Amino acid sequence: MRVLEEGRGELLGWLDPDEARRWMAEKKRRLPEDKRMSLKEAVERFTQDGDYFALGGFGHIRVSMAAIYEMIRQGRRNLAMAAKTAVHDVDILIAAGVVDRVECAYSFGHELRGLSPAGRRAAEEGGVRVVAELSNAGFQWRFKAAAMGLPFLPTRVMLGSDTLHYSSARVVEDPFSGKPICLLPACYPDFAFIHVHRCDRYGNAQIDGITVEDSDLARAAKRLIITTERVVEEDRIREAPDRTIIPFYLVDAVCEVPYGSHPGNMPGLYYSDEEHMAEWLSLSRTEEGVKMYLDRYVYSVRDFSEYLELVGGEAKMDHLRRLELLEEPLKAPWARRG
Amino acid sequence: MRVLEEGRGELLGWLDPDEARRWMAEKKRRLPEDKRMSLKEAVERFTQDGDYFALGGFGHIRVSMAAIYEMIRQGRRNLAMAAKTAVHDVDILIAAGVVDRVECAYSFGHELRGLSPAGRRAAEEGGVRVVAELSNAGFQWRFKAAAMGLPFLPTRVMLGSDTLHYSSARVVEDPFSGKPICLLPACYPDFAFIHVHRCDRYGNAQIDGITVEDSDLARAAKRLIITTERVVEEDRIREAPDRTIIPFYLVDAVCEVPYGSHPGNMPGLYYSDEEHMAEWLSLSRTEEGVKMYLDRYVYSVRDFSEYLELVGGEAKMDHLRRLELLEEPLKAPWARRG
Amino acid sequence: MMDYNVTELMACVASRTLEDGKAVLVGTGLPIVAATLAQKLHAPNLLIIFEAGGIGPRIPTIPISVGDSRTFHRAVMAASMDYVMSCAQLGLVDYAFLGAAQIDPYGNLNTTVIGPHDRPRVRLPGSGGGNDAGSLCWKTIILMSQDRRRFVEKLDFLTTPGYLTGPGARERAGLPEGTGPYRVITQLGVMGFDEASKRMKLLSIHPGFTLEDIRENTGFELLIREEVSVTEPPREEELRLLREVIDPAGIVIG
Amino acid sequence: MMDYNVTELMACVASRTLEDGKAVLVGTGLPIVAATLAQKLHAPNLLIIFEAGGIGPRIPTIPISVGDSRTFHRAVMAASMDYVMSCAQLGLVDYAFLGAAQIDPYGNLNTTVIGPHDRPRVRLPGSGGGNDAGSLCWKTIILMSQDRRRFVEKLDFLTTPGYLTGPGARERAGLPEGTGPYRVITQLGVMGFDEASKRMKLLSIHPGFTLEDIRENTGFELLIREEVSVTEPPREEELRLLREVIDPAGIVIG
Repeated sequence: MRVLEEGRGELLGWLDPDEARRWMAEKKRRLPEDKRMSLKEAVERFTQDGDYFALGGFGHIRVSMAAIYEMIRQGRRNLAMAAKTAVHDVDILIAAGVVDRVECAYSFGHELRGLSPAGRRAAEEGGVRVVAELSNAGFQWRFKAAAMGLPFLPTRVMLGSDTLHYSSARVVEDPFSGKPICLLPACYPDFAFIHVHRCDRYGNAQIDGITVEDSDLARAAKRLIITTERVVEEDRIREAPDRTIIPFYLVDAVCEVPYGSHPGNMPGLYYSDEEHMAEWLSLSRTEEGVKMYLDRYVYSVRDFSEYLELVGGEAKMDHLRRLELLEEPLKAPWARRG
Repeated sequence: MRVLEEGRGELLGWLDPDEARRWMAEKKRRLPEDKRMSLKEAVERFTQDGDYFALGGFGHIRVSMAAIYEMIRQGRRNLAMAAKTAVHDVDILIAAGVVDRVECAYSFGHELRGLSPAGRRAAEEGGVRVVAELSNAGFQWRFKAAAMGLPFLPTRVMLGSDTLHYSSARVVEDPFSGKPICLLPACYPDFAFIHVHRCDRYGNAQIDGITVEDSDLARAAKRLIITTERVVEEDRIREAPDRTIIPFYLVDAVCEVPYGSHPGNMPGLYYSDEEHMAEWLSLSRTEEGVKMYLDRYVYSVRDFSEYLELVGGEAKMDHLRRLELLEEPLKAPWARRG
Repeated sequence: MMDYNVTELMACVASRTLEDGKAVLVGTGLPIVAATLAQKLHAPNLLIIFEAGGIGPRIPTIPISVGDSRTFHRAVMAASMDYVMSCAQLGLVDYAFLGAAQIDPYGNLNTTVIGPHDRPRVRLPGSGGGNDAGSLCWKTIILMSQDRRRFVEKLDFLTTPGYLTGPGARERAGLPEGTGPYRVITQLGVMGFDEASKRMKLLSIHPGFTLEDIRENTGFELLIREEVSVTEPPREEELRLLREVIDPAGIVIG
Repeated sequence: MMDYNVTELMACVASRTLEDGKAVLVGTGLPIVAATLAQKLHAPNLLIIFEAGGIGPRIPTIPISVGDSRTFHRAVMAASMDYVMSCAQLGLVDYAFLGAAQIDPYGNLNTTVIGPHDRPRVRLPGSGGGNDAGSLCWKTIILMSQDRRRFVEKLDFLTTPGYLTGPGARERAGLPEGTGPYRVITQLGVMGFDEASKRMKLLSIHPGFTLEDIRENTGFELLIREEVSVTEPPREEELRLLREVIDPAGIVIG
């Protein structure tokens, strides 16, 4: 298969499909076991310095922020991140010195809120290296290739661009159409956290609303930790099996973390906390501010429930719930009018 | 891209991805329109002699049998069928002279009920030609390649087999692992019928339970006719958009056909009608029997609702509903004990 | 000695082959009966998977089709064929059951045609999910009748790969490493495959049959394990479950 | 003359570019404001799609993220990124909005770095869904600020393909036929692309600006349509909808 072009980006997370099969056969247990544990334990057991990892959700939506704070608290180092649509997550992880390499589809930005001072400062000063570029669909399909047990998936994106030159993709001639086509190598992150609406003790997990790329990421991840708003009885899952997005045999740990996506949005349950986000965006303009934020919200608390108290507790969560249900209008501190 | 091996099967349904894009852009309207029509009209407008087609569902489950009877009634000829897990559908279509070519993953059998006399007789006597072999996953992924707008999808099935030699797939060397890999060409059937639990007048469709390959087939089909147990209000769909499997812009026609999967199973609503199936299996042992069956159940009725009366009407449908809900034990006339 | 029929014996032998905590891809008929029996005895946590999308159902009655509503009744997941086949391709499915009209010494299977492909003497259903299961699952268990027309030196059509032409051939073809046929269970005995040559090898003979019966009904040279055992016949509890609980209507076991 | 700001003008111009009954892939911010405005005026059946999975929502308030719950509120489908991107790859998405830090005469875009990639002077977010939208959707509409540092002869980094090096270059690279940049809307005017050369071409100048303003703020030679028109300013109804209905908090339009 003649290669017309080969990206120079670092090939992170790729496994020969036979190696991947061996991992899945040996490490993913088809035996249903009670996998409930504290997030502290899950981070200790399933994340290692130097790992390449990914997070479920999208941007500020349904991202396991609780896991991120816990990784910072435990002082993980030299992680490489699959920065698909990475926003507050990658920003705070870079700022805290946890992540020093990214494969980048989208980072260093906060969508409507503007650029991320901390992440961008690190990228420009060498604190974090972008070891490969990619696009959002590129990540999606790298995960899908892995989820399907394939070495690659073809795609018509990336072609003709520097995004391709700096990626790990390759261009070949499609033997059916004769046209150039981009092959995206499979991506098996060492670990992934996916935050869900509900799952049972074995890890059978359901997500409401868009699933983004989590069906594929769940199969691609070598180690998968589910954080969940609620652990429910197995029968609740079995009543609506067509709502299950992740079956138990992919899951290594189940951590019940209500509001675990805060300060992000959890569809149907709570909207993003723009006050908190604004605080970070303001503080992170300086290294001192970063330190102040981390001391206040990460190092000075033992776990996520203490953090929730700090950011406003039940009253704040009620407010975010009303915002989500459109019972209150959104006021964004960073917006131009009120 | 050096081809190590090339199947000799006929390449049915393949389109260059740019041709496929042009079709989708021009023929699939993003404008929501009321697409309700009779099944008679849908078959007249969207199926043509000589077409290559596929059916949603699986085996005897959630297959649009009503569409099949209507195609027979309208005397369609020389159709080629994507016989994925084709059972009663392909059997009766061959027997009626509608289908004369199949791309075959599974045909000529009735699963637990044994082989299909009519289809098998035709295959052995030349009444139907198998123009390509394939596997079930092979069909699934041919449809998925099309659904993704790709020329092919790679897979690790079919390798080393005569199934490959007689298919339209090709084997190349994977540029990442260096191992041989099978490329399945995209499959865009000229038309497809998919039977669903509910959809709105525009075609936004929801399916309960397993979706088999219908999410992909819906995007792959050049013309898509939805038959549905019920047409519901648009708001009913929009209340649970994460249940939508097929969005309106893929759909060419919406036909409300209650019990449209009879004599097959519609999950949650009615079980398969084994009495009727046994009647067909018995009659179809001879050409006279085939003619008798078709006269009785297809040609002598105007539409599917008349057929439903013939096969037992409300009383029969109630019985099948109770079977489905496990309120009655199944008695299969073809089973050894009673 | 208990009174039992050959289907019941095959169901019991197949059932005992399955381990607890593993995943098995099953078709309708004998496989689902065997897998359900295993769940009720030594393998309560056997994960049953159907190719059309049902994963881990609580099967209320025997499904007639691999996709009917019983195959995802109170399942952990009602997915799609893509999902299930992808999981198999990813190495997550331990066992699969297959049937066949012909088998050769390397466990290659024919379910497509008897006679030439273009004008078959007998047209069979084709691969179905057979090629997929035989390509992707770790260990395939073949359930079929044994006679000289079925156990042949050369297949009329190689639908589903066994060990192809012998050691290393699967891997050279690009098939997943470490996979292949594991057991062949017939009305006469149980066969496995020799590790070195990948040829079929007799492991045990069912009660009442002899080595001669096996040889007479095999159209190629079968390797014989030094100590061929006698298959353990169905136990009372197995037969009770089969007849009273799993298949009371005799849909499969007759 | 109405009083309006440049964001409002750009929203109105972008909105008018969209046709009814077409599908548009939108990002947050100006694109969603423009698309919503179009829905409320001339394009009630514009199908709005978000890359994270939301298809055809009834947007209750402006989403802050391309994936937040507003992007699939009472949608026709809450799908996945794979689903949406596959639909785009299949040719089902007519328009996409993109932003950029740099653009060149062929409409190629940079959203990755200013300066060298390994030690950037300014590190930008990267492709996000930009490369995907610019590769797969039929017509891309670029919304950005115009000045000599942004409208450049040569990009620091080609994140998202426009017409690459000119006629036929996209197709030679393997990109879908017939796709490419369609409009560039800035604070100064509206540009399109010359059919023969695929180079950027001035179509209209916003009220209050001159050809000289455009030239001074463009770092390459811009083709000029023979009759450059003046952009129609925002109409009263457009401004009312923007300010009172679509973005009352001024999250996007200020």
